[in-house]
Amino acid sequence: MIKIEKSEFGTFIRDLSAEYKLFAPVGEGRQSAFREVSSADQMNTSIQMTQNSPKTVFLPQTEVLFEFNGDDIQSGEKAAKPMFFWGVRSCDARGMNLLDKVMGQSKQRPDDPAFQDPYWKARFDNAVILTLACHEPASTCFCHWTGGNPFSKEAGDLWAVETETAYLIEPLSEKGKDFVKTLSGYHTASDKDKQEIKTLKKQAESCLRPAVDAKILKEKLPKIWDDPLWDEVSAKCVNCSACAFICPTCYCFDIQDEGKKDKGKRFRTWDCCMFPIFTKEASGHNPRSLARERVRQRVMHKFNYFWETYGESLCTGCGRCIRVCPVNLDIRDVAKQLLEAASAV
Amino acid sequence: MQETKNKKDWQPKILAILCNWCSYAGADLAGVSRIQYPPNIRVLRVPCSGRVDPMFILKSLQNGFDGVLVSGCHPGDCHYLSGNYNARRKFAVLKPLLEYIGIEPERVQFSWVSAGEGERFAEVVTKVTNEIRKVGPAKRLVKGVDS
Amino acid sequence: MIKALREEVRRLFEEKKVDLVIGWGKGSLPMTATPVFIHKAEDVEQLIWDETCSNNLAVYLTKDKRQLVQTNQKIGIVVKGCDGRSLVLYAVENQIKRENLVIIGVPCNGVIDKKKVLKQTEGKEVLSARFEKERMVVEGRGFKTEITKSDMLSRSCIHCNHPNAPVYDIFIGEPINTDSDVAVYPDVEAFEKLDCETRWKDMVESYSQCIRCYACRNVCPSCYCTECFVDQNDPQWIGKSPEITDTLIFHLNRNLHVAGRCVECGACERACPADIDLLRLNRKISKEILERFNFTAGLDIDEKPALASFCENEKQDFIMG
Amino acid sequence: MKNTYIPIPMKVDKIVTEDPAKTLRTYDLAFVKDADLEQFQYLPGQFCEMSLLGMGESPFGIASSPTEEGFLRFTVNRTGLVTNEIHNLREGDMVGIRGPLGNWYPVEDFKGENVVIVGGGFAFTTLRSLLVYLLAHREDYGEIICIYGARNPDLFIYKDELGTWLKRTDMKLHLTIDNEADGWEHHTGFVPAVTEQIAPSAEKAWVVVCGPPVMIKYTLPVLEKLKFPDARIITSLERRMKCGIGKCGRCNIGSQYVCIDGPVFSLAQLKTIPDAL
Repeated sequence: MIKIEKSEFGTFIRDLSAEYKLFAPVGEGRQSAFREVSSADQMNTSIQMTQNSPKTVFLPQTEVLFEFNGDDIQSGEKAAKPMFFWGVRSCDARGMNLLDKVMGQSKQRPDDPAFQDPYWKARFDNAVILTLACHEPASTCFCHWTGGNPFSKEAGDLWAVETETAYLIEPLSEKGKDFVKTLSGYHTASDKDKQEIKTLKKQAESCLRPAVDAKILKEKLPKIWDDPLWDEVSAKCVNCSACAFICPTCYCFDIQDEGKKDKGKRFRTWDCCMFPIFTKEASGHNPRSLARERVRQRVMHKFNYFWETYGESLCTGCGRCIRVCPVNLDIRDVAKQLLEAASAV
Repeated sequence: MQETKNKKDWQPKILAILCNWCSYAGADLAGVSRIQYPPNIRVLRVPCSGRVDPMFILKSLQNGFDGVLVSGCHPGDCHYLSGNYNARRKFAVLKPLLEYIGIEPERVQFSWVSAGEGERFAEVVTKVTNEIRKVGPAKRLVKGVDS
Repeated sequence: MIKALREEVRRLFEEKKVDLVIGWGKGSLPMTATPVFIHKAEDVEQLIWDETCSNNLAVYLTKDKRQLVQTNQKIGIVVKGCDGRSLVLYAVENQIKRENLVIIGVPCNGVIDKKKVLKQTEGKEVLSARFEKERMVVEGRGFKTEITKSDMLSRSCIHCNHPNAPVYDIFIGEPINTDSDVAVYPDVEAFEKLDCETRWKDMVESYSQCIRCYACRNVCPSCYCTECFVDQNDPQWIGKSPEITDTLIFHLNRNLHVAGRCVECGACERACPADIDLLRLNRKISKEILERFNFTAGLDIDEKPALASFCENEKQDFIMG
Repeated sequence: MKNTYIPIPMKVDKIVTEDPAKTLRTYDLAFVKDADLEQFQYLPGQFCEMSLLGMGESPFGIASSPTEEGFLRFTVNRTGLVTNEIHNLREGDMVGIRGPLGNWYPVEDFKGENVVIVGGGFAFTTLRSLLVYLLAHREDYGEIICIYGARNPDLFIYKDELGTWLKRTDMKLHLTIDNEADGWEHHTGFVPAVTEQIAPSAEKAWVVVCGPPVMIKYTLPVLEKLKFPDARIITSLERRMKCGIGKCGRCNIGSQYVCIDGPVFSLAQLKTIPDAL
């Protein structure tokens, strides 16, 4: 485990930004996000969690798939400089792994590259993600519901803990190991440091509130698929997509054309199952025309459907949706309600 | 969408949305009476100025027109009695709003021109064209142009 | 106050005057209220009323929730001044049956905008908040501070001069007296004074934050079209890219669609996850409409919205001479 | 690496208008590049995204059979933005094609067994593909029965082929229309009723159903009555789609994506998916 004194942090970051496109938390409150930085003083190192998840970099809100000019078609793929993400929380790091299962790989056609998303891969496969342990989980955090932990090492290429005086870094993946090899002139962590990590972890976990086991919820959800409870649950939802767009794992997108027949572009843009038009067919028929059906779709997709296919929850418990929901529809309360109803069945 | 124009050989492209019963006839009269006016307008004929959704104006600016002129019947002359009154209220809100967000006021203009006012139509078009020429090519709200 | 509210609502249920009451309840987070739907007298204890009750509940009578109104059940709804104005708008536009509504007015001294509190705490999370008249004591990990109400008041409330619902069946407590009910727009005037260039730069800067989640539209009580122009795709009016022109045209057109109908409740601005001060365009339009047509939305049940009516000889200085 | 979002160019070779109202047109598309022709390997039941650059994309089932080499056939019903534009195409125009996408009818499992095909309206496209495929490998399969219904005689697609199939002795084609019409000498009545009356045997048989949702809804019980096991009742779903490769999430039903897990599902599968039917 490598130790980077805070006094060395400035140089460390400067060297990093020379090698990589360096992304780190920038800004405050509702406009904070992962943006490109070149020096430590541009970063917001005190922020607990950015409003916008790293998704905005890996799966941008819009992205040109290709531009066409007559018969000539130019792909929007760009050979990107390797990226380094500093300060990703474990919930977000897990989120990016989940997105990779959908975008970068294909459960249904594992061996056919045609079913991998080239734009996503160009970025994700080319990025080193440093997961920074989360000292003070917010009151909205519930990563532990979905098998996460503020100090989790399950996702990311590197794992770091901020102590009083330093950052302690250890590799998690092959990528991470290679990166650590490139670091020289830094001390290694002492046993005292490792002790400090243990205490910090305890403190962090003490911030967490009683959990609901998402696994049990997953098992039981199908029982109440037709339950009138969904009317109650969806009653106050106004069907905007604030929750989906700031969610680190909502990946649904729309594909749009712009321009004229002979010259223009085809691009994709975030879309959301909360909008009626999302499933509306040309015939006018809409399989999910009711608000309750759309709310159910989102909840089921997060806590059951995705799990069926990939063996884990699509929600990583970052709690962003709870922060931004304009009507305070708290997904944790929803989960509790549903679980209660399902258990009664 | 639109290619970057260099200032000197640039000619403003202006959309003239004309009501079928007055201003379009006015333009027609200007034509048959051989009255000269700048060739910068492209005419869009609508049944009534009341038909003009502010969206038409926003979209024309977005899609590369340097200016928009909407012209209808004089108050009281509307073929549908009140279309231009309703239009007037919409424009009364739209014009200051566009100015507020920083769109040059010259770009979006309104006028009343009757079927008999060929001369006036030519004057209006000349005035609008000159004013838009002064403010130069549209950059704000234009698709694909970095404002 | 809250006690009186609960008692009134309990009475309404007991006297079978309502099947449902829409009000505010305690939210899951500090400084947060949440809409509650009360179906029986026992549940009235859920109801609260304080400066966190910022949602405009009128929105639950239209859009996807329209069936609530269509089922002809008697609905009680708790309203602040602005929410009450939305109901007037609905009545004018035949969206509700007045006789099916029991409007419960509450006196409103302004609601808070959590985003402003967050600014005061420099982004630090608030774990508990306690109101003391004009101040709020907020506590979080490693800090405790006092915020005066004026520093966290929702922008819609700063210049509000309609604190009481214009139309109501029951009023809880005493309606608030306002020294003047003539709206003032110092914020708009200040922005007008800036030069064209600066105004545009400012617009681009703030609106480029938009993530197109349409929360502003969906929480807006005046935005209730069954199919929004944004969702029309044949023809498609709005480009779906967040390119600034598409974003601006979406917002401009939305503002124009609620011109003369916006009650300036500020729901859009408080809902915005990107922290865009959306109200300033609405307020600009309201100012124009007040000055030109001497009209304010949602005050008079017998008055048509400004853009749905006209006078033959009114000022037309903006038309070329 | 292959970028599946980029369509391959194809040329409109032949256009056939299927009905007098001109709402149904069939397009034969020719490959422009030999490489694309090589790569494009498909089976009956799969679909493609047809692109008109600047306009958008729509998914269409492939109506041609892999046994008919060198071209792809699609039948397009004029409904929305893109399909309208497709109907304006002329022979010689270019379109973009992405595919083949989705799964296919289990023709391997059909081998040596009887196949019953039940279709309605213009959803007959992939069924035509299947039928042509089966006939091309006639010796591999047992009895082939096809029941095809339309509202009126005009609305059948591939009318010429229907004529030749009626004459064939190695298969049985039953046509039906909703109501009596002059000079109509085939069945009358809705597909479910006619199916019940023809009562194809479920013995060593598979049934493939494709048509408007309401037809499928009422045909399934009939097939169950005829003792077809759920696992041998095959149908094809439709949902709004964009990417076609299981990413964009639009066609998600339950844990399945219609575009990549489907569009072909057995009734047994569908019964495990919440809002499939």
